[in-house]
Formats: sequence, structure tokens, C-alpha cells
Amino acid sequence: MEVTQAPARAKRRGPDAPFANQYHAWLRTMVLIRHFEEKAGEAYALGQIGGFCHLYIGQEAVAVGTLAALRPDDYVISAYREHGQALARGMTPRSVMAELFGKATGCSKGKGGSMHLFDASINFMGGHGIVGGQIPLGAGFAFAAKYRGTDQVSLTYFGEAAVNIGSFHEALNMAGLWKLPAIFVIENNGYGMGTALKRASAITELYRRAASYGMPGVEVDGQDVVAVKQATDDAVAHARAGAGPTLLEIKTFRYVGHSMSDAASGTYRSKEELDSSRQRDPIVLLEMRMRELGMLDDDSVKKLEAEVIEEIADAVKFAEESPEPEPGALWTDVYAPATT
Amino acid sequence: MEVTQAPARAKRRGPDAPFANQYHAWLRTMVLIRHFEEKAGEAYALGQIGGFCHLYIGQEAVAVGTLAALRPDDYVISAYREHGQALARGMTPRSVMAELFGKATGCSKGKGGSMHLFDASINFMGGHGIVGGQIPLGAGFAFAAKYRGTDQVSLTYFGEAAVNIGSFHEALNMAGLWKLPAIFVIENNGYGMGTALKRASAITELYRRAASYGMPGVEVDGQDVVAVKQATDDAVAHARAGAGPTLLEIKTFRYVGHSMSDAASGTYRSKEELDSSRQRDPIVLLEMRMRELGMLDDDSVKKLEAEVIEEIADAVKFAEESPEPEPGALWTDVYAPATT
Amino acid sequence: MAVLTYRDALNAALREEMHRDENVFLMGEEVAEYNGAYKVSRGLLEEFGPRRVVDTPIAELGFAGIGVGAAMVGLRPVIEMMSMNFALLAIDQIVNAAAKIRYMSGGQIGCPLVMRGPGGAALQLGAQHSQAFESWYAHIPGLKVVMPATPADAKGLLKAAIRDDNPVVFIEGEMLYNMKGEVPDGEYVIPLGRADIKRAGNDVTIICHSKTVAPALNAAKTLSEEGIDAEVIDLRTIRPLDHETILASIARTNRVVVAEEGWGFAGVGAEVVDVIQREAFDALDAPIIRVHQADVPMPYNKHLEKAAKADATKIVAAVHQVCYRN
Amino acid sequence: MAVLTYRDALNAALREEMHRDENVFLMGEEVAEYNGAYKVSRGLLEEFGPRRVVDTPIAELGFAGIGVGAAMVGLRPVIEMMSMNFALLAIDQIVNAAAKIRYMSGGQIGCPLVMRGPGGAALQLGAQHSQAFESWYAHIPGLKVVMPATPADAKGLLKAAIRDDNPVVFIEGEMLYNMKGEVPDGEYVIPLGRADIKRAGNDVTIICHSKTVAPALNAAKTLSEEGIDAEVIDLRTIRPLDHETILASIARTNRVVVAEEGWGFAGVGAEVVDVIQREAFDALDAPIIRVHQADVPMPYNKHLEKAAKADATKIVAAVHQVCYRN
Ligand SMILES: Cc1ncc(C[n+]2csc(CCOP(=O)(O)OP(=O)(O)O)c2C)c(N)n1
Ligand SMILES: Cc1ncc(C[n+]2csc(CCOP(=O)(O)OP(=O)(O)O)c2C)c(N)n1
Ligand SMILES: [Mg+2]
Ligand SMILES: [Mg+2]
Repeated sequence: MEVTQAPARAKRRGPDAPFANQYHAWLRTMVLIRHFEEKAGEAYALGQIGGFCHLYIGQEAVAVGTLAALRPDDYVISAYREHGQALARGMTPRSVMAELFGKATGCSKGKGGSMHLFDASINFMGGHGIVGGQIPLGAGFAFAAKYRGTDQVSLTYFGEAAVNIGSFHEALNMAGLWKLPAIFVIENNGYGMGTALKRASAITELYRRAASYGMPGVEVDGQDVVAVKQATDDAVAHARAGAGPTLLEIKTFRYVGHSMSDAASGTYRSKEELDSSRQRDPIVLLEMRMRELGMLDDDSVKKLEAEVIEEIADAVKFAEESPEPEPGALWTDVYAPATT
Repeated sequence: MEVTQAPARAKRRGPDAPFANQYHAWLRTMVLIRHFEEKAGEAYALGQIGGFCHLYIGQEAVAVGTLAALRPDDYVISAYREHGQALARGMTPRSVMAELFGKATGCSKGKGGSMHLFDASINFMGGHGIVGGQIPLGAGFAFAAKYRGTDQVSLTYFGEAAVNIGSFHEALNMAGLWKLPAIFVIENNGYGMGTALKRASAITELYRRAASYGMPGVEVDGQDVVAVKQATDDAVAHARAGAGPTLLEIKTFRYVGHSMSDAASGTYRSKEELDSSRQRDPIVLLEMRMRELGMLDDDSVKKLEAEVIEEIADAVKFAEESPEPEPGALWTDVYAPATT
Repeated sequence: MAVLTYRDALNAALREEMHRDENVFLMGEEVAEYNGAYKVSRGLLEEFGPRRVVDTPIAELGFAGIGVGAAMVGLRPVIEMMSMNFALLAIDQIVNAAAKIRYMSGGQIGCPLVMRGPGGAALQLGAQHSQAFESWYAHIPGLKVVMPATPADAKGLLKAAIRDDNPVVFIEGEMLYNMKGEVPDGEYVIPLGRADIKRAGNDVTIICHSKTVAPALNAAKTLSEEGIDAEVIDLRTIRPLDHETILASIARTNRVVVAEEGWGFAGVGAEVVDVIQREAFDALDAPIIRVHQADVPMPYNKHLEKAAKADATKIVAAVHQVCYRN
Repeated sequence: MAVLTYRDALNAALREEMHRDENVFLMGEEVAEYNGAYKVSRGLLEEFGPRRVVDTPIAELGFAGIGVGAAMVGLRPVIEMMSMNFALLAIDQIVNAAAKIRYMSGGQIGCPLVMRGPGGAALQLGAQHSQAFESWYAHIPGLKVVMPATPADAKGLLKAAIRDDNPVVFIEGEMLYNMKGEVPDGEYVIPLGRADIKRAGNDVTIICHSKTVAPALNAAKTLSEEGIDAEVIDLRTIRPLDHETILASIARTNRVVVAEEGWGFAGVGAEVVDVIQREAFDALDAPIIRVHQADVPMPYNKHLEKAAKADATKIVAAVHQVCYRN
């Protein structure tokens, strides 16, 4: 029960060779997420979306790179900032946007909202609003996979501010102890609401915490989708081989405020810091890579943008035109339909 | 906010030089605890003590060595296996035994019992029954000391099984982050009830977990009271200097069952293992040391034993003869006497 | 019918359901190698192996969450809490995940989980180990709350709880584990949500559950010697609450005492009172009197503890009050 | 008298008490540099510095426990929970430590702590962020539970809570923070444990607290147009509950509606009903009707959410029922 692998810094740029054939798809998904989130922000401002709404802009490569490494039968779970992951996992912009609009056609029938997107058909297990609460749940999916003797893995997302809560500690210890096929992804965007990491955590190299749980800990450049994919591939292979969980610390940026009521900069981070974070935009980085490889030119970029804009517009229209839940929906789904 | 000191294994035997003048007092307290606990076990068998009762036999050097390093105005808090620490901190056998008997003269007026011994006059802050629950409280005393600008420290005891619970993680992170004057003592007796450490923790070198919290972690031989005192001295000096907390993993043995309803060996540990653990009895080790130094002979041992036996007999008599709480005591101490 | 202890009845229910359904597993502190802190899981490790009988670290929040996660993907975990007092640490997972996943997901994902263990007080365990939280769990839509008072109910209700597709909080009692009673042989499943008339009577209805059932029956015996014929209703399931059985009884007796182990303020008894006054206002000939723990943390001293607890004497006194005797 | 928002009234109470007593400090997530998630602590960091206004990691159990520890040694922490929904993670420290330390220690050690923050629902925050747990806390002896409904009460009660030598759970409301109202100038402290008659009336008593006070007053206005003169009692403190004010009112009105934000089962209203039926059985001319959240997790959709919540329309309908109108 010793540390199976020393914690590693993997800040190298990911290699093109094995992945280049997927770049188009990844780029498209990243652009889709970016546009989806921008539209969601607009719809929120118009009052079409209510409650809390946490956008994923800036972090696109994390969702896309990690989920590219999974199989359809693997499990995925996240926190409340999960639009991007839902889309990258394969949920349609229609079903996600309709959920944000609270419509009956939404993925959670309008009962979940932005923080509670679910799609059981593709093992997207939510959308959770209690910081850290999804971490034991994700370990539970891994437990179930191991119990059943399948080689499924479970991937759990959480923010860097969640590493200081008890759930993280308890779940990772059991995952390490039992060698569960789990991948724990810290999306380290530097801030938990208005609190910078160094004001919340006694150590700031979070991947090092893996050592307490006998699992590898890896630091990953979260703006480089290839590096993300590669690190996740390793973690998935490790888990499928029965070697247990991995902690990935994926470093990224949130370009926007914590939620719609929070300004992108001003209070707790400067405009300069925010601007400098934009220097390594994940979409731009992938585009540059693809142009270098001769896979992309201005025309294809324009075409992709146009397609995506069209798709998002369709999703908004769908959401607008979809019906509200029936009043009776208030009372359904509290308990299972037929119980003992 | 980096690890301030690499985790260390300190399994060397503690030196005599600075401490020898205290050996007599330490030996006496260890013998006192041993006899107290044996009598408590007997009284429990007679039905004079009820509820849960967790004895400290085998672990005496931990309480005595650590508490020898503290000042009277420092804070101490523990779990439910705290008779030994209460006595080593200076509570009288009378007040502790009377509490176990549930008498009005007990340290907690008979309302606390074995798991909830308190003596505010010497900053002995209990006796807590929820595993890990006392760890944030101990951090809270340290917070208060720092808030007030005193140089008090706070020492918190917990078992090795408590390191897997969220309270441990949350409290140690904040203590490390804020450099609180706290000393966290893992009393690693190898078992949490019937569960061996390696069946509960993904790593078994628990002092290494300190690295996650930016504090020194030190492994200590808990059967050698001198080593314990020395390691605690270092931690106290570190804390008083404003350098923050320390995690001490003090390795010891529990000679008895988890509680009175649990056999010392048989189910989860063998008789051989138990017997072999007795080879390094903390009292015998200190006696040997003192004999080597010419500080102890058979006569003085006998005299000490006789005194202690007398003192414990007096405590039992006191407890037996003490009055039950008045019936009205049921209703007092729920709220502060005079509130707004 | 075999005579079993409550403990062995639970053990039999676990064993039978684990045989019946490969998805059922037991997880908790000391459930496997130690055979359970209170030996409810005795022999199960030997029979089913460590895959299905899983010892955990002390990490209630974490392993409750692992159980909820496993249930979300179709397993049927039975999560043992060594004491329901420790389940406070896990309550976020029960309330915010288990109870809400189905609703939040628009019905896509269920949580067929049982969280079980002893609740309330035993003897002299002090303030932190002697609390009855059933009213808390019953407050939460999405949960069911079940509390058997006899070996037969323990078996039949635990089997039903494990088969139920919803999260069920199943609260036992350390002081009940040694209770003996007849348990029907073979497959025996009691539907959740139905109270049981443990003693029929006409003069007064005593509503109770779990550890107050035995004292209520004792009280009824004492009362019958005085010529008061008490009906004793054991709620068995707290949520959903069986209004029908309660109201039918009151329509006959017109007088009610509600006894429970826990504290009074917003306790289960308060809910029962509300149901009755609302649904059977005109049937009541006297105010309903409640018996419950003294409104103090549980003291260690045995005399104080006894004074704090609901018991037969207090139930008799309450019946006298509602019958305007003395 | 100045007109303040509820938010600023709380802010003033914190500021004044921090000036008054060096032992008072504020701790929680985002309370300092961010000025509070809901800006209740605006300006306090600037005024008192980071020693007394302390930002924490996301670690509710841990920092609640640190607060309890600090209180045990004589500080007077005000622990902000960004939402009372997150306080479930901390509830073990509140119930097992804060509420019991005094009793378990035989009166040696107190815990003068305030845990405060918004409870219940705001708008469309979904199931995990829209829960009212006051009945849970009020169930626990050793705690006090305070829930102001107006700016003046917010100020006066928070000051009293901070000065109280017991652990106080002080529940605010996100939907109340912007409410404006007159707040007496200067030192203004409202004793805990006293309900307030927010509107005098003779025909029916509406008992409410926190977010149901404003709808109850609206309902009373509607009812007065129909010739029903409602008395509106704001409990303000849930534990200890002010029986006297409640019973005095009912002695006059003989009819009662109890409204609360949270779920019905074993809610605060159930306790109020029990007190009334026990102490004022003969005064009641009709069963008491309760208004509370629909017995479901809170849905996100705004129409469903509205349907789930207690509001003035539902209170009016309940009054009609107890007055046998319609
Ligand atoms: C237990 C809990 N405490 C507090 C909150 C309020 N809250 C919501 S998000 C958040 C910050 C989380 O930051 P991080 O984990 O870094 O994720 P990010 O928002 O950056 O994606 C806080 C404090 C919560 N939802 N749950
Ligand atoms: C939160 C919680 N879970 C479970 C228990 C039951 N319990 C009491 S002691 C104990 C074992 C603790 O072992 P350890 O921390 O190693 O301390 P030791 O008993 O060895 O001194 C357990 C599981 C408890 N009291 N609190
Ligand atoms: Mg973050
Ligand atoms: Mg141990």
C-alpha cells in the first residue's frame, strides 16, 4: 500500500502523433462549448435562465481532453460548472439549453437546472451543487465497476477549492486503499469563487496530495487539449489495468466570473491577470497546432464557426419553444414509481 | 506555503541528559495510569462503571511524554480513550474515577462519563466520542491562542483510525494554512476497533500525510517516553515560535481490547502479536533506563507501586462513597445560567 | 415459527436478500472481519466474501457517498452506520444526494440504498451517543424511514427496505438486538408504510415506534388492570406515515398518547399530533399528550439517564392524563 | 429611525458587536476579501482587519469546529455559512459539540457561538440549495434558533445572539437581504425567545416566521378586505419557542394557521400545533391548518418552484378553511 508512482509534473506539450485525427472533432467541441456558454450568458441576462449559472469559458480543453479518453460505458460526474462536460460527453445543446431554460424537454425535465444536468443514457451522472459532494459518488461508480468486474472507469471532476473538504479526503483514501478504477480530476482554475488557491490550501501543488492516498498524482497543462488527453489516457489505462486511481491536477483558467453575479475581474483578481490568462486560450492553441500541421485554414475555421453558431441558435430556439413542465410534474420523481 | 520541513522518522532512542530529573515523576504517572486503568476495568466488571470504557494500558508513555512538554496554560483535547491523558495532565484519580462512577463529585459532575472527562481549570478540554470530532476543536484552541496573541499551544490527540475522516483533513489544512500553534498527535496503536491500519488507510506511514498540509510530520517511538517528550518539545517550540503546527505519529500498542466488550486478542489480532507488543512496555523501558542510570532499585519500585496502589484505592473509595447527582441535575447545564 | 433475536432476524434478512440479489452488498465499519460492532452481520463475510461484505475506514461521509454512487448505477447497497449518531457526518450525502437524485435528474437515476444501524440511546453512553434522529430523516421528501420494534418486523421490514427502489433509512436499536420473538419461517416481507396494531383496545390509543413499543405494551398491561383498555399502534414506518391506521383507531378511542424515544420539539410525535388534530379534530375528547426524552442532552449517570428517557411509567401517566384519571 | 436593508442591518449588528467586544470575530467562506457572498460583511475586513474577519477554505465541518473550539475557550465566533444548505456538512460539530459541551462538561465549558447564513430557498436554485432546516436545529436541546423576518429584527436579534452565551443558529434569507425597513437608531437589542405580533387581529391567528412573515401580512391585508381580521405572530425565535404569546392570541381568536417555508413533516409548524392543542385544546374552534413547502425536493423550473412554495394565496386559503369560509 505504498505510493504506486511518484507525483509527476507533466507540463510538457502533448505529442501530435497519436491524436491528430481527432483534432477536428475536439476543436469543434471546444468551439461549441465556447459558443454555447456565451449564449447561455446572454439568455441569463435576458431572464430566460434563472438560479445560479456557472460558465465554462476558458476551461474547454479540460472537458474535451479528458472525455476523449473515455469509453461510452464509463461514468462521468461533475460539480455545478458542468455545461462543458455535458456537451463534451455527447449531450445535445438542445437538451442542455432546454434544461437551463427549465423546460420539459431539458435533460432533467426542467427540474434540475444548470447545476444538475443528467443523462443516464450516456452515464453522465450530474451536476452536483455541494462542493466535493460528487467525489464520493464518483468513487461509488468505480466501486460498482469493480464489484461487477467490468473494466469501466469513473471520472470525477471538481474544482481546486474542493480539495480542502472532507469528501475529497475520505473518497480518495478509500479509492486508493481499494484500488478503485477512478480518475479524479482537479480542474484548477486558480480560484474558488473569490478565493485564490494559496489563500485556501496549505500547499498549492495539489497533485502532491495524491501521495497521501497511495496513488499517482500528475500535474497537467489544461490549456493543451493534447496534454490533457494524454494524461487522461494514462490514468484510464492504469485504472483499467486494475492498478487503481489517479489524481490529475489540470491547470486551467476561468475567463468569466464565478457565476453570473460575479464580475470576471476587479474584486479578487486584476484585469491584467485575467488578460494574461487569455494568452494561452485552449481553442487558439489547438488551432495553431492544426494550422502548423496543415489541418486547418481560415476557411475551415469560418465554416466550423458558422456550423456551431447555427447549432447553438437551434438549441436556443428549441429551448424557447419547448413547453414548460406540466404542473403535475411537481409531484413526480420524488419516489420510484412502483415500490414495495 | 510549502512543506516547512520534510517528514522525518525519529525512531532513535531519546537522550537522557536533559530529562533525567523528570524520570521519577514520569514513571510515577505511568504507573498511576496503569493501575488506575486496571482498577477501572475491575469496577466496570462489577457494574460500577457503565457505558463505553476504553482503557489506555500500553499507551502510557504517549500521554506522559507529550504532556510533559506542555505548559499549564496550553490546551489539551482528546478522544474517548482519555483517562491516561486526563491523569497525566494533572486531574486527580478521585475526580476521574468519580466521573467514571457517574458521581456528582466527578470532573464532569457525572454527566460526562468515561468518554467525556473535562477539567477547564487545567485546560483539559475533553473527552470526545465522535471519531475525529476533536481535531477541529483542537485547531480552534490554537486559533484562539493566535487570535489573542498569546504563545499558548494546543495539543490534540486522536487514534490512527481518525486520519481517514474528513475532520482530520479539513482541520490540518487550515492549521497549516494559518500556521496555527497546534500539535496533532496520532496515537497509532495499530488498530481502530478491529481494523488494522493497513486495512483502513491507503498509506501506512501516516506522518507522511503532513506533507499535504505544509507542516512537519514526525514518526515517534511511543513506547519510549523520552523520545515522545523530545519530539513534542520540538513541536511545541516550533508552534510557540509561530512556525505553525506539527503532526506527530506516535507509535504505540493497546494491550487491551478496544473497549470493555472487546477481547484483547483473538478476533482481529493474535495472542502472539499482542504478546510481542508487550516486549516493549513503556513502564519497563523507563525503569530499565533509570536502573541503568542508577536512579531506581527494587525498593524504590516497590515503594512507588505501594503509593500508587494506595492512591488508586483511595480514588475508588472516594468514587464509591460520593453522592449521585441530585435529580435536578438533569435539567441544569443545558444552557448558560443567565442569558440575554 | 422460529424464535429469533432481533439481531438474528436482521442477519437472516441480510443473508436472504444477498442470496436473492447479487447486487445487494453490505458496507460499513467492522461489518466484515469483526462480524459487526453489534454482530448483526455475523457470518456474512464467511458466506459472501469480502467483495460483498466490505469493511470501511472511519469515513461516514465518504462511504455513505460511495454507497449512494453505487446505488445510482444499479447496485443495492446496505450501508451500516455503527451508530446513527455517527451518521450525522454522512447526512449531506443522504439528504443532498440520495434523497434528491431521482428528482433532480428528472426521474432518470434512482438510489436503491438502505442506510441502517442502531439509533437512539443504549445504556449510559452519554450525550454524543444517545440521540434519536428519526424526525430529521422523516422531514425529508425522497427518503423512507423504517424503525422495527420486534424481531419479526425487523426481518420483514429489512427485506422490504432492501427491495425498495428508494433510499431507506432503517433505524434499529442497540437495546433491541437481544430481544427475542417469533419470526415467520421462509420468505417474509412486510410492506413499508403500514403501521401495526400491536395490541387492540378501545379506550385510548398509544402511538409508538421502535424502543417505545415494549414500554407501551407494558403500560397497556398496567392500564388494563385499572380497567383502561389501550390500543397500541406501532408505526413501524415513519415516512410514509400510515394515517389510515392511526385515524381508524382514534375514531374508536377518542384519546391519544404518542410516545417516542427522541426529543419532543418537532419530533415524530409532533407530526402525528398534527395529522390527528387536522384529520380527526372532532373525534378527540382530550388533548393529545406526548411522551419523549427530556429536553436535555443525555446524561451519563444512570439515574439521570433513566429520568430522561421515555418509559412505561411515563406512558401510564400520560394515559391517565388523556383519560382524565387522577 | 434609519431605513436599512436587512443586509445592512445585519452588517451594522456585526460591526457594532465587533466594536463592543474584542472577542467577537467573523469567519467563513468569502466573508473578508469578497465582502461576503451576499455582502452581509461588506467593509468589515477593511475596518477590522484579517485577524477578525477570516476567509476560510471550503471546509464547513472544519471551520465550524474551529469556531466551536474558539468559543470553548472564550472567544465569540460568528461563523458564516454561505448557505445553511452547506451547514449539513458541519452539523456534527453543531449538534455533537456546540450543543453538548456545556452539559457533558458538567457546566464547565460553554460555547458562545453564532452560526449564521441564509436558509431556505431563493429563486430557482434547485433541490440542493433550497432547504429550510430550522426544525432540525430546533429539535436539539442546547441550541437556540433565531430567524428574523425584518431589518429591525435582524439587527436586534443578531446583537442578542452574539451576546448570548449559548450556541445560536441564526438563519437569514437570501430573499430577505434586500428588504428595507426602519431600524431603531443606536443600541438596539431584542431579547431572544420572544415572538412579535406583527399585526394585531381578532378573528384568526397566523403564526409564521422568516420568509413567511411578509406573505402572511399580505394575506392578512387580503383577508381584512373580506372582513376577516387576522393576527400575525412572527415567532422570531424558534427555540426557545414563545408559548405565551401564541396562547394569548389563540385565547382570543380560537382559529390558527401556521405557515413556514420548510417541509411539513415534523416541521416547526408541527411543534406549534402540538403546543396549541395541548395548552389550548378547548380554545380551538377548528383544526389548525398548516402551510408549508410541497413535500418534494425543490424543482428548478420557476412555475413548479412557485407551486412548491408557501405564499400569501395559500395562507389565505388556509385561513378560509379554519374560518369555515367557502
Ligand atoms: C459545501 C459547499 N460549500 C460552499 C459552496 C458555495 N460554493 C459554490 S462554488 C464555490 C467555489 C468552488 O470553487 P472550485 O472548487 O475551485 O470550483 P470552480 O467554481 O472554480 O469551478 C463555493 C464556495 C457550496 N456549493 N458547497
Ligand atoms: C465518527 C465515528 N465513527 C465511528 C465511531 C465508532 N468508533 C469508536 S472508536 C472507533 C475506533 C477508533 O480507532 P482509533 O482512532 O485508532 O483510536 P483507538 O480506539 O485505537 O484509540 C470507532 C470506529 C465513532 N465513535 N465515531
Ligand atoms: Mg476553482
Ligand atoms: Mg487505534
